[in-house]
Amino acid sequence: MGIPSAPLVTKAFKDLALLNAAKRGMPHERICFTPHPVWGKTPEEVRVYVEGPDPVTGKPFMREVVDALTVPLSEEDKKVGNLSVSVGPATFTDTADNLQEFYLNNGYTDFLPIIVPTEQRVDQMLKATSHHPDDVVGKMAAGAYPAWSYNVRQVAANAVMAGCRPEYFPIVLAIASSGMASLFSSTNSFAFAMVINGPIRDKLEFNYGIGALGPFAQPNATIGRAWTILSKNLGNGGIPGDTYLGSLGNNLNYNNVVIAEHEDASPWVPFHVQKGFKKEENVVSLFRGLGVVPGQVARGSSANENVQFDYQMSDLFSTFTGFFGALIIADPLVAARLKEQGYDTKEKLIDWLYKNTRQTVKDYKSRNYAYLFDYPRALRGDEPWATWYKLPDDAVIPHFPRASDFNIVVAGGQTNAYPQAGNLSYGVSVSVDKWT
Amino acid sequence: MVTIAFKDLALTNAAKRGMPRERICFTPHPVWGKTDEQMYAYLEGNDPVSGKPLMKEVVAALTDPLTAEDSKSGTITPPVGAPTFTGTVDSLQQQFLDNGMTDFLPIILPTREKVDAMLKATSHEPDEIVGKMTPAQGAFPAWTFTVEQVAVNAVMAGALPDYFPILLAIGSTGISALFSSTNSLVSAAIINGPIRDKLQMNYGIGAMGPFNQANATIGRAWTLMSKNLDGGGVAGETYMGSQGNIINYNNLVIPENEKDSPWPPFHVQKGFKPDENVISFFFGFDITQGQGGKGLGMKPIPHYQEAMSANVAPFASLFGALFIVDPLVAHGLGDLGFKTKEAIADWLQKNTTVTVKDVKTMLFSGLPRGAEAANLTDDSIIPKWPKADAFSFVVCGGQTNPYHQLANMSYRLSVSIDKWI
Amino acid sequence: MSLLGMSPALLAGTATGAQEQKPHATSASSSSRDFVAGKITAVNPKGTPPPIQLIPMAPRLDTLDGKTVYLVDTGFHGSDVLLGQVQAWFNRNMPSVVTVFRRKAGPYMEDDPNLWKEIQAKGNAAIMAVGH
Amino acid sequence: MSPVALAGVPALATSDKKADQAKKGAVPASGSLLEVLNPRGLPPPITLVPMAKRLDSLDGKTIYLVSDGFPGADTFLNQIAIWFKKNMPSVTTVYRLKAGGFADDDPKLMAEIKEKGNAVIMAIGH
Repeated sequence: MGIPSAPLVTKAFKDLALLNAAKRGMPHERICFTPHPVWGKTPEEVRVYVEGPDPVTGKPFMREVVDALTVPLSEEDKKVGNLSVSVGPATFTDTADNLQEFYLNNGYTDFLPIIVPTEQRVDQMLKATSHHPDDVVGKMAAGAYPAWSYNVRQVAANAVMAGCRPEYFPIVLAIASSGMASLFSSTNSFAFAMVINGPIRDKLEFNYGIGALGPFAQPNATIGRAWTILSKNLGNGGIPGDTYLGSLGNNLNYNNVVIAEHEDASPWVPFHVQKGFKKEENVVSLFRGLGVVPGQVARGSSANENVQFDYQMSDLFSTFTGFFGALIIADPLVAARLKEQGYDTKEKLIDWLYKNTRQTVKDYKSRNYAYLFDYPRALRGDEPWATWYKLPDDAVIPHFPRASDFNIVVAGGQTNAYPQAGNLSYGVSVSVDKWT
Repeated sequence: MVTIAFKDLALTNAAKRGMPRERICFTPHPVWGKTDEQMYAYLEGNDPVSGKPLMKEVVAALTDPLTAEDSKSGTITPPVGAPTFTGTVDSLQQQFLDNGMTDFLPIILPTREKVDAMLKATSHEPDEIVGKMTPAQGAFPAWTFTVEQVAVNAVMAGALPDYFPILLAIGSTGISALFSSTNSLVSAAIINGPIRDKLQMNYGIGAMGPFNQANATIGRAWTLMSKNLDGGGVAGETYMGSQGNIINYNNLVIPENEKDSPWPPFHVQKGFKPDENVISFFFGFDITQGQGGKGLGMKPIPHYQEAMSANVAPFASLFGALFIVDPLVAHGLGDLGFKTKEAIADWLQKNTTVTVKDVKTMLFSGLPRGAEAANLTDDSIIPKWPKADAFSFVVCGGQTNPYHQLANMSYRLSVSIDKWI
Repeated sequence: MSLLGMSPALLAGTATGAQEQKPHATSASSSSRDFVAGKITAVNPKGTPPPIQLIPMAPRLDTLDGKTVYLVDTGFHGSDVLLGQVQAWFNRNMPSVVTVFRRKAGPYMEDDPNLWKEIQAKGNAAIMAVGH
Repeated sequence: MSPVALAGVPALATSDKKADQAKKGAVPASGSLLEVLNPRGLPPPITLVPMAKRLDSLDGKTIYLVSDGFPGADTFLNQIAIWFKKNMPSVTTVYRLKAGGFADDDPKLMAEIKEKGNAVIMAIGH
């Protein structure tokens, strides 16, 4: 801005704030710290913070704020130029056991065993794509820092580590090319999901039947895991306290939710076709949000012939945040029943869900994410939030801002008519074929 | 008569229970949600497995004379393969994967040397029987397993020898992390006591994520044990969850953040001493995050209790509600007047209500029985759970945000880890 | 950089230039490699971080007396309460300072160019509250 | 059914195509042989149960239709009762819901069937 500024940061974010300032080129930024948290404190409690010392330096907080704006800059503070950052040598040499330990201790892994990415194994992986090992694949910023870039060889090393077979490599490249990380710097513990479509599901023997989301098939397991490992190594993510801040963490971050759509058993158009791809194209679609929950417990699920899957899903979604969308993962039995009920297209079901999943303005405003994300958009005049914030408390509004916040995929082994649903938003679909 | 979805299960189960030639007749799947007319059409049609008229087959099953094979008695012992395998690093990695002995992710190969190092971390003999496990009580016979067999799985998961007593404690309970049901259920383990710090477990930022070797490998070893020690986790046979669950890879391993919690630790609530090392088990439907709920955005103080009550609306009362709360939430609840776990559990039990009409539409929720039930009408409002002990609380997290997560899970039991050192 | 005790390697997110911690023997010839005792060579899985461009800090004011200080709420919970107390502190202790409270429009991760323009035009300094 | 399948081991041989591919792609570093331990537990022996003697005919017999409690089983068995009424009217059908969870035994019901019934049709699945 060119005018002096003083950032006030709560102590929980000390390391983050210092590192972030440094990584963004201002290593001497004058940051003033208050005790953590300020959320949930009364004005009287916060006044004690303001009158008290900075918990990092021990100096009076407000004197520090004034000093930050008025003490003249040193020569160091005024410096311009470039700092280059090292990630170590291109290869490491040691015994297999020592390398296994070395990769783990250096934070290159998810703390589970890897296949050590020897040059030979990486070369095998590289043979599965026509792209040159030095081609730049993309850029990724898993933390709140400038993005890192990476080439085909670097992606291959991560794919080997995750346990991927070379045939899986084009999917991993497609994911990497999206620049979307599966670890995200937020105090929320976000979760990520991918939907796989096209003939590659059968070619690679993805599991979209019994136990589709569980530990029962190599492509589902290793491709999901590769996304997290590459988000750490290529996107600089996943360092707790620095590039990862989720207070509680999320078990889904190990392998991410990998959903190969059961296209043959679905009465509906496959997901990638909805997104404009041809049926025979191989496509990976990425999602982000809070997590996945079972649907068979909600209202409408009762054990009679009138199981109301539409009503059941709507009930489930009432506990979701509308900030993220709703991804329905329907067992083929659920999809077939919904079709019998008259939902012969995904769009018809989405339309019903959008219109019938509703909330009062009062409930909406009491949601944390409404204040955090939607209210500032309303301030800017973005719709529908600007209108929603002008409505009276007892007005009834849709739970999700747009019908396009709903997505539906079909997966499962038809042992029971149960759906799952993710509080997840669609991000992007990427062609896998481009990376073969 | 079995619906075709359970064909493999029914055939192998009959065989495993000693009747390999049982005459099973199959109908199309599902029968749930079909009309009378649709079902009668099934009966008039063919068995989808044999292609023969279904009811003719039913009658024949009851009336065709038995063959000598059908009448056989005696015992057979199912083989589990050689005690050791020999190969190259790559071929063994592949062999374990192809034989269904992994979670389809890379393992540490369990060499004699590595297994012996694991065995040194316990005073128990390698051939001591640790326990019995089955993918589902009643449905499959339980297998037994030794200390050494647990050690082999521990090595495979990437666990360090220091973690081994925890894995033995898990094994001793016989709880499978891959319970077979058409529901895709999940398991959780709460770790308490000084061992959390000794093993440098992560109960701070990212506690439940991929950021710590002990958290990651202990959870993963549980799943490998659940596959290898009881023949579980074979999709379509000993695992029937229609959609599966991603939590089953590493399970929920939650070391409690005892030092930042204003409440007594979980194991102390269960009668253990603070310095004892204890693992406590939960089981049920999945886990979700609570910060999207109503009430958390209230100014200036978040109404944690209202958010929690709203969060559990779609939960099944068959299982309880396990809240994993950041220390900031625990302190925040204290500011709101909920000084103990019991106080918040009590409030939630009284204020989380449903109508009888709604309960009737929920597959895994039940209505009160006995005298209480007599005066209820569809419009009656009742507590979702009849007792406050349905609610459990564990403190975990790095205090970057006052958030909680919640699981539709029930407490099962707590066992001592120290016994297995 | 040294003030913060940060090495460029740390900034890259690696624990340290790890090969310094543990000496690694040079690569053995592939024909003599033995799995248990022998050495193998493995590829570094890290991506390529961009160089960091140093940004000079804006010149400081001689004094805040009579100046206009913008208090910017980034939208995290509690920031408004904190800045309210900062404003109260100025009123009590440095009454000549004019404070202007603004909530940044758009979610916290997005810029608000209109507000930055306003501060540049009308303000002398800014205090931003980040965190909650 | 081979006993191998009973142990839940799909195949203990490594002759399938993936293993061959793995061998081809094996790196020199992993050329030497390694011996590793089997992670499997000890399954109990299976005691063979001889099947009960079959009936000569269902005519005039009583058949218990037993629901294990899964959703849909009751409606389904009702249709079976209707089928017998239409097609084999001399058969008496008796519908019973097994007490307890689906995995639990119901000894009382089993005793009743032994005493009063000639055959059983159980519906499993949903």
